[in-house]
Amino acid sequence: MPFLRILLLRLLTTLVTLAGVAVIVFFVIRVVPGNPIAMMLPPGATDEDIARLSALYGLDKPLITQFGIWLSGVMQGDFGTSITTRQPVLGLVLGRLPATLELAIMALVMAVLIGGAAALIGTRGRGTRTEGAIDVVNGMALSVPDFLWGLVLMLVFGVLFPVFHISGRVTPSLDLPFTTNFYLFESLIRLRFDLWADLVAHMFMPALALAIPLAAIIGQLLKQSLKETMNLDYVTLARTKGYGETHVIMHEALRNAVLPTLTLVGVQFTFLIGGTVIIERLFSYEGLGNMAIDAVINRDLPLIQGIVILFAVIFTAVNLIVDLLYTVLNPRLRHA
Amino acid sequence: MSFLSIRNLSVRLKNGPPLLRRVSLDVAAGEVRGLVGESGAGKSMIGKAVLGILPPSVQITEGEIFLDGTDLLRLPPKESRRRIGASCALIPQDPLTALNPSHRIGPQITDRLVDILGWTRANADARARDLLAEVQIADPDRVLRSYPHELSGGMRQRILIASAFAAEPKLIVADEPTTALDVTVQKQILRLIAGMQARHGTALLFVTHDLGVVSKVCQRLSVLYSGLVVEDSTVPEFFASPSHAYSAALLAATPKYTDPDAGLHPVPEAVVNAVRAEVAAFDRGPAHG
Amino acid sequence: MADLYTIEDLRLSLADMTAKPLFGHAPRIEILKGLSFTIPKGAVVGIVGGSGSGKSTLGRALVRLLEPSGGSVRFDGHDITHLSEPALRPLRRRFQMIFQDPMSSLNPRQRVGTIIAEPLRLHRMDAIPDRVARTLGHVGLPQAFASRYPHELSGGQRQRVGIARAIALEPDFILADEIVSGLDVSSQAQVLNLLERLVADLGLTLAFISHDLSVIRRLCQRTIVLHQGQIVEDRPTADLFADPKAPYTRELLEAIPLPDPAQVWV
Amino acid sequence: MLDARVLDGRSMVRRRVGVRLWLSALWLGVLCLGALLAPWIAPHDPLAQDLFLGRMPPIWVAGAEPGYWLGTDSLGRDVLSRLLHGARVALLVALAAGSITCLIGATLGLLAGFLRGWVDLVISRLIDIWMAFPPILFSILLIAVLGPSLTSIIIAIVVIDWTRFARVVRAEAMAQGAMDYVASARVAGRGRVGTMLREILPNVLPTIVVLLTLEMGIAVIVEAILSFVNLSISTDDPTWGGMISEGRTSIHQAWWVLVFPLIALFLTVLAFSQLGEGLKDRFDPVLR
Amino acid sequence: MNLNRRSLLKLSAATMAAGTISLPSFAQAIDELVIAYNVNLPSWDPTVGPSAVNPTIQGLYQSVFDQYILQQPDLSPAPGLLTEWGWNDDKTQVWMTVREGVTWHDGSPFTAEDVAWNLARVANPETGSPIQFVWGTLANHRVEGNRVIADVAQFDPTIFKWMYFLTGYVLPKAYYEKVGAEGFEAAPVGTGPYMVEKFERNAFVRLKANANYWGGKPDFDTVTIKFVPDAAARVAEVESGNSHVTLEMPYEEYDRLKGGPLAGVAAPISDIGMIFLNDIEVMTDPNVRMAAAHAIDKQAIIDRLLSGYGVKIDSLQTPEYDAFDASITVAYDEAKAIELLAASGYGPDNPVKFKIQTTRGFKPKDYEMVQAIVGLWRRVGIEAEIEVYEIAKHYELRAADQLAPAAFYNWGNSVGDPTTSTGFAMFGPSPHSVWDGEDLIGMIGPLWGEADEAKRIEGWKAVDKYIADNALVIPLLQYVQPILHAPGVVVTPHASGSLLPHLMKRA
Repeated sequence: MPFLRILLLRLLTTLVTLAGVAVIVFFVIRVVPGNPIAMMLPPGATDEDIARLSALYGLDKPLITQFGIWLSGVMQGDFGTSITTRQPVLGLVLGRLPATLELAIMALVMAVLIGGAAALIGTRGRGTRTEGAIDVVNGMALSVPDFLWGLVLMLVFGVLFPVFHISGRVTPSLDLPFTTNFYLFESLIRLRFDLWADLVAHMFMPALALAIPLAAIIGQLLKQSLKETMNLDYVTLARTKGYGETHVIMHEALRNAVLPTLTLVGVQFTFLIGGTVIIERLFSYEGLGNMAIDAVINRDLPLIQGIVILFAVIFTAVNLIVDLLYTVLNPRLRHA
Repeated sequence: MSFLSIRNLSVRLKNGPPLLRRVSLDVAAGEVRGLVGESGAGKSMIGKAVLGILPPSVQITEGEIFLDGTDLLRLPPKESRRRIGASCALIPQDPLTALNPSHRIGPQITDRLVDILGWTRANADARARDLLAEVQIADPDRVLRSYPHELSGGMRQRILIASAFAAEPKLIVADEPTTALDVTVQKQILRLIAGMQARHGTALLFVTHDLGVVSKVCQRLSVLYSGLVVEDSTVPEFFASPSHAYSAALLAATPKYTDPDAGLHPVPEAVVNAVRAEVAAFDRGPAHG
Repeated sequence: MADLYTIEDLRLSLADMTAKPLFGHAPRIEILKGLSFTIPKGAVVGIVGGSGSGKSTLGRALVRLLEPSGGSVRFDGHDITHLSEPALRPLRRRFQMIFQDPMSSLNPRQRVGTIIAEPLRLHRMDAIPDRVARTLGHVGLPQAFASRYPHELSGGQRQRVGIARAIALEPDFILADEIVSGLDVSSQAQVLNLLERLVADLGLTLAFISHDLSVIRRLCQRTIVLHQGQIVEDRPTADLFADPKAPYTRELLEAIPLPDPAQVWV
Repeated sequence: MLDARVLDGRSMVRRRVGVRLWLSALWLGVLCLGALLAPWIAPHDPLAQDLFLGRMPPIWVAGAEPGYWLGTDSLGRDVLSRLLHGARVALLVALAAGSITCLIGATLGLLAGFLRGWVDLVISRLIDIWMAFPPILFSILLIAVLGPSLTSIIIAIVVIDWTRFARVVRAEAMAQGAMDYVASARVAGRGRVGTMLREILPNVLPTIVVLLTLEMGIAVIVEAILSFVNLSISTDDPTWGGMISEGRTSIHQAWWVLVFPLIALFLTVLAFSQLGEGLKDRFDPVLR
Repeated sequence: MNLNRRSLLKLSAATMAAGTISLPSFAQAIDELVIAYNVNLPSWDPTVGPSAVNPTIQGLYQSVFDQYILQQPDLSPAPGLLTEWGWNDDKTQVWMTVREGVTWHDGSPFTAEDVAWNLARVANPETGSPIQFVWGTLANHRVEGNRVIADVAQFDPTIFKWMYFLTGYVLPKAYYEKVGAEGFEAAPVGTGPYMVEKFERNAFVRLKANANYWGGKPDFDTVTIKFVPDAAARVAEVESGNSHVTLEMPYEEYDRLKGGPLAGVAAPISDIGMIFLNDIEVMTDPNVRMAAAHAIDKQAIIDRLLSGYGVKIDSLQTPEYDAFDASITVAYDEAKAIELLAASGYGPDNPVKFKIQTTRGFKPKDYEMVQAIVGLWRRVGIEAEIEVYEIAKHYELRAADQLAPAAFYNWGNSVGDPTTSTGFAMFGPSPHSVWDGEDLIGMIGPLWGEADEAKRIEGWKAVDKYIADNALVIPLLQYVQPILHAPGVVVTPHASGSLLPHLMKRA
């Protein structure tokens, strides 16, 4: 029963991890200078006003008491109320989550397609100029941070050749028949390809900016791992059977070479999700990252806590999924 | 003409030293030829060159490889690959790494039949079952559905043998097929290979460093030193009286449990020096042209 | 002759992590199932068996790279079965080991000279450069090799370095674990000859693990045959080869391919 | 005796000393030199502004002002001088953040990978917790806590990125720990700490070096990202990230303010990663 | 080398035609006005929480809600939901007449009851109203017909100005009590020119014209306001034709685009840039303060750095404000600055040193401006070290009176009253002031409750004069707000800085 065992074990450690994150986040952001009350004081407010508002938001209690209150709330699924938006934090962050997830998944798909293609072409032409060229492009893609790619893309595809939308997630004038916030998926399920195209046109640039560095990593790693696999006996054996190079790469090597790449892609994917913070801001995309920056600027403590914890949940979930995927793809673990 | 005929085959590392020095040898249909030598002698290179699976760092500099009368090296790559796939097969050294861990056993035996030779899946499956029975695997159906890691080393080597014989090849290259196995298993596997080879009338190019093994399965053998063929004789001739000093010394160094003193005679330095000189002379002069 | 090693009911089991339940301990797989034997001072004992017989595990238990889970291992009167690593350290000089794979057992980032000298330094021995030079001479390697890295040597040469490292400490006992199985016949013979000479010259006690009965026959006075974690035969080598008692020993003997076409299998 | 060199063909293959290794080392060398000598070789004071010399194009473009090789920014400051002084910050961040991150991460990774047991358990859990933080958001928060400054950037990078080292070094130490040379050190009577430092560490070192060069590149990028959200160093000392972020607003009027630091940043990050790759290539054959 | 957009546009025309994605273009008539706005809207309640006092989003609130009193684009008040208002003669009561015939967006009638309820609500400390200290000066609100009467608990001459300032909005009593705070956030209802049709947090708000608006139906039936916090993205939005109107972009970009395919307006707004001086360290020396003030060439900074978009000011009043006095000037005089410093023993060889704090990117060119000022100071012998802080930290430091000796900040005052500019900024006891000089406290103190309006204004002018003469603060400039828009729209800028869609008309 290794599958179930791994799942349970991972869920258990995940809980420990999240608890650690909760503690650290709570105390780190309490020492952030600039308190939310000072932010909402208009000219003319008095010290009494400060005290009054602090008490109203529960910020006057000792830190440890505040933590206790917050934690017991979290246990009951109540992450507190955002100071700036005056909405329950949980609802707010869950409302933005689908947008960020869709963006991240879109970016991941792009990265896998681009990186995978680069790896395959590079492996096919290993030792030749083709591989060298792919190495150079990979190196360059990795040396530019995603937000600079965002700027470049915005200039090229937003202004010079305005083919994609620069900001937002969907054209506001469209009537959306959706019941969930997963627009991209729901538009596919409802066969509304017009909406899907509009969503993709909005998502394309931020997703690509996020995808380029990851694509380079996937390309690099998968190529390396493919090249190693191509030297293994079972690949050699397949060649003697009369198969061409492409078939050998795709059919024999790829699946086994993907495994080591997978774990790293898992970690990198969490970095990519983390990267949405800046990219969403740049492209005014309505996700968690955009909200996170506002929350930090406004010192909306409960909201920051909620967002960081949600990110942590996503990250650990991604790692969990990667682990399970690894188990599924690796017959050795599946049946042992 | 022999089914496989190698003429003056020279192979070298790119920007490096020669690995094979104008090797010529023949394998007649149904014949078993052993290729013997110490590590680095180039014995595996010959098998790889025949099957067209030389590593990219290695290049063929001269020579011909005739398979059933056609020079493989003159054919377009696709065509030579097709011919090799249709008439040759490989039994690799390490059964643990020679099966693709992510595919089930069944397709790994039948893929060539279906994809290259155009068999129907049903026919190929039936053939796979027969083959597994022939290599003495009980419960072939279960094994066909298994993944490699679920089977023992000996079992996997049997599967590889079955897979090699699947398309009734004319020539099989066995590259140290028992080196990774326990002696008791080795005996069974050697018996199996020899038995099947005899039954199917397949020619066999048997690469090994173990003269004991050669004496069990081969009819002819070539001894290599540093890419040079120093001896080419029939098995009985060789074990009775080796023609080259180096191969004689090699035979003397091979341990023999029946003789308490055997096995501790390293190849004498004089012999090594002589055979080295021979290689050096070969590299220098065009005498062999 | 006094016994250097006394092994009684030696048991060793490892946790099977693949079958570990979520909570609680993993089940244990018993690898050595109660072995008892002695190794007299000055003896050369062969330990033979197929893969999975537990011969390497036994070897590692003898030099306490593994801690036995039952029974006792006494070395020259000291009970070393459960001795802690610091307590073991002074004794370590006296029993050494040569490993199967000379590539992975030599630190790739140390020069040969360092590899041989390090253990000497650890045990605060004097005249280290002299000893290194002498040891290199013992194993028949040129002095210049002291400044080479392992990856610059051939397999046989590496194994000589492994031997040199073991004998440099002037131990009482050496465990040789499959030390020739990766070598060509020619190097094999050289290394075996060397080992035989050293045993005689230095008065070593040697346990020689191998799967190759031909080698055992030449080298060892006594042979222990292991099969599935148990001793199936423990007799003087000559007797064992002349008249194998256990069916497994017989099977093993018959499976060895002799370089002789007269022995027919097929 | 048989010569190893003949038998082992691999050692005969001449390794191509990577062109990219030399190129990247060359660029980094030039950069280090430029950074070190910046106070002497920079043609102008990087802070000196002349509002009447704002947005002068580079020297080869019409309308350029002599003496301002790469033009001036909107405050009339010399782009080249700012680039050189910015290199000091970039390299300082790269070196300091890279080496501290490396030291902390590699030490923890080594301890966890070699000692195993509860040490591994604690460190691994710590890594898990740390990896669960969104890195950019966390660094923004950290800088908000510490206040924007050079030290804060370095601390933020260290706090966030030590896991990168810890994870890889831990895995590598585990792999090396299973090698026989470690067992042979034990047989020779070496203690745990000695084995870790003398046997394992030298063999993990190449991996650490590669990671270190990568980390240095990352550190340069992180400074740029933090500049983008206006959280880089708080003085008016020039940084590449700051120049990029300033230049961005006037891309149509003075592209040179954006483009030159962008190129410098790009080349440096590329050079660091290529240096790592090149070093790995150089180190690899020893391990095989 | 300017990137030539138009030639490239032609090239890409084919790409666009082939593409399935159609983007709006300038040529089309505008059915639906799209505005790229610079900040996100966090909350729909304009009376409580931090959003209520955030000046940058008041324009959004004013589209949906009405204030008690309407403020015209030139900042002057006009009848809004209140048609008349005033004090009784002894100033113990205020009275307000409520406009009749107004309906809420949900169709229910707007009444005096609503006004009374709102005033009472924001005066109640429990609601979390940040302006409670103002609204709390009225008590005992009651309705008499279509008039609302309240008792004056403490006289505040600016109380009616707050009725078109922060939190001076009227919310529907019945609806709010029915749906509660959360329900109101989800579906806000006001009396304003536009109704909220759809709100996507951090993304956009879609507004529909209120056909029954008492001030007349707005020109555009539908207005979409996208939240685009990044300036470059905002520029790209209008440049590519995705949006029709945007604001707050770099002045260079404004200049580049306004003469081309886009039109633009840039008008001064009621927001100033200034340097707070804290009476600590060297700033207690009047010579240092005055030298610092005289050494700044404000006009050069405006011309060179802000492309001329800015109005030089020497007091905390802009020309639109009630207490503006053109006679108060602080000249740029480098020689005088050097002289003043020399009097205190400082000079280029022995510079006076202090720290100046600034935000970076919070206001247009804030950081660059401070860099330029520091550069100018360096010439006279002032060595100022720049420290960048975040706006949140500025508030905290200011409230705790811990700002550096000099701190750059901006100050908005859209009612134009001197209390909300000079008053709160410079009155020692206020948590917003870091200048604690007793003489100034003595001057300002009596003005808070001064009932005679003319006397009150004169009093403030005297305060400004005193401040300028002693350099207690360094006012720099009045900001000019750049707005870019498609030629099909006419945008009327509002001096408060609010971008109001109902003031936009078809061209």
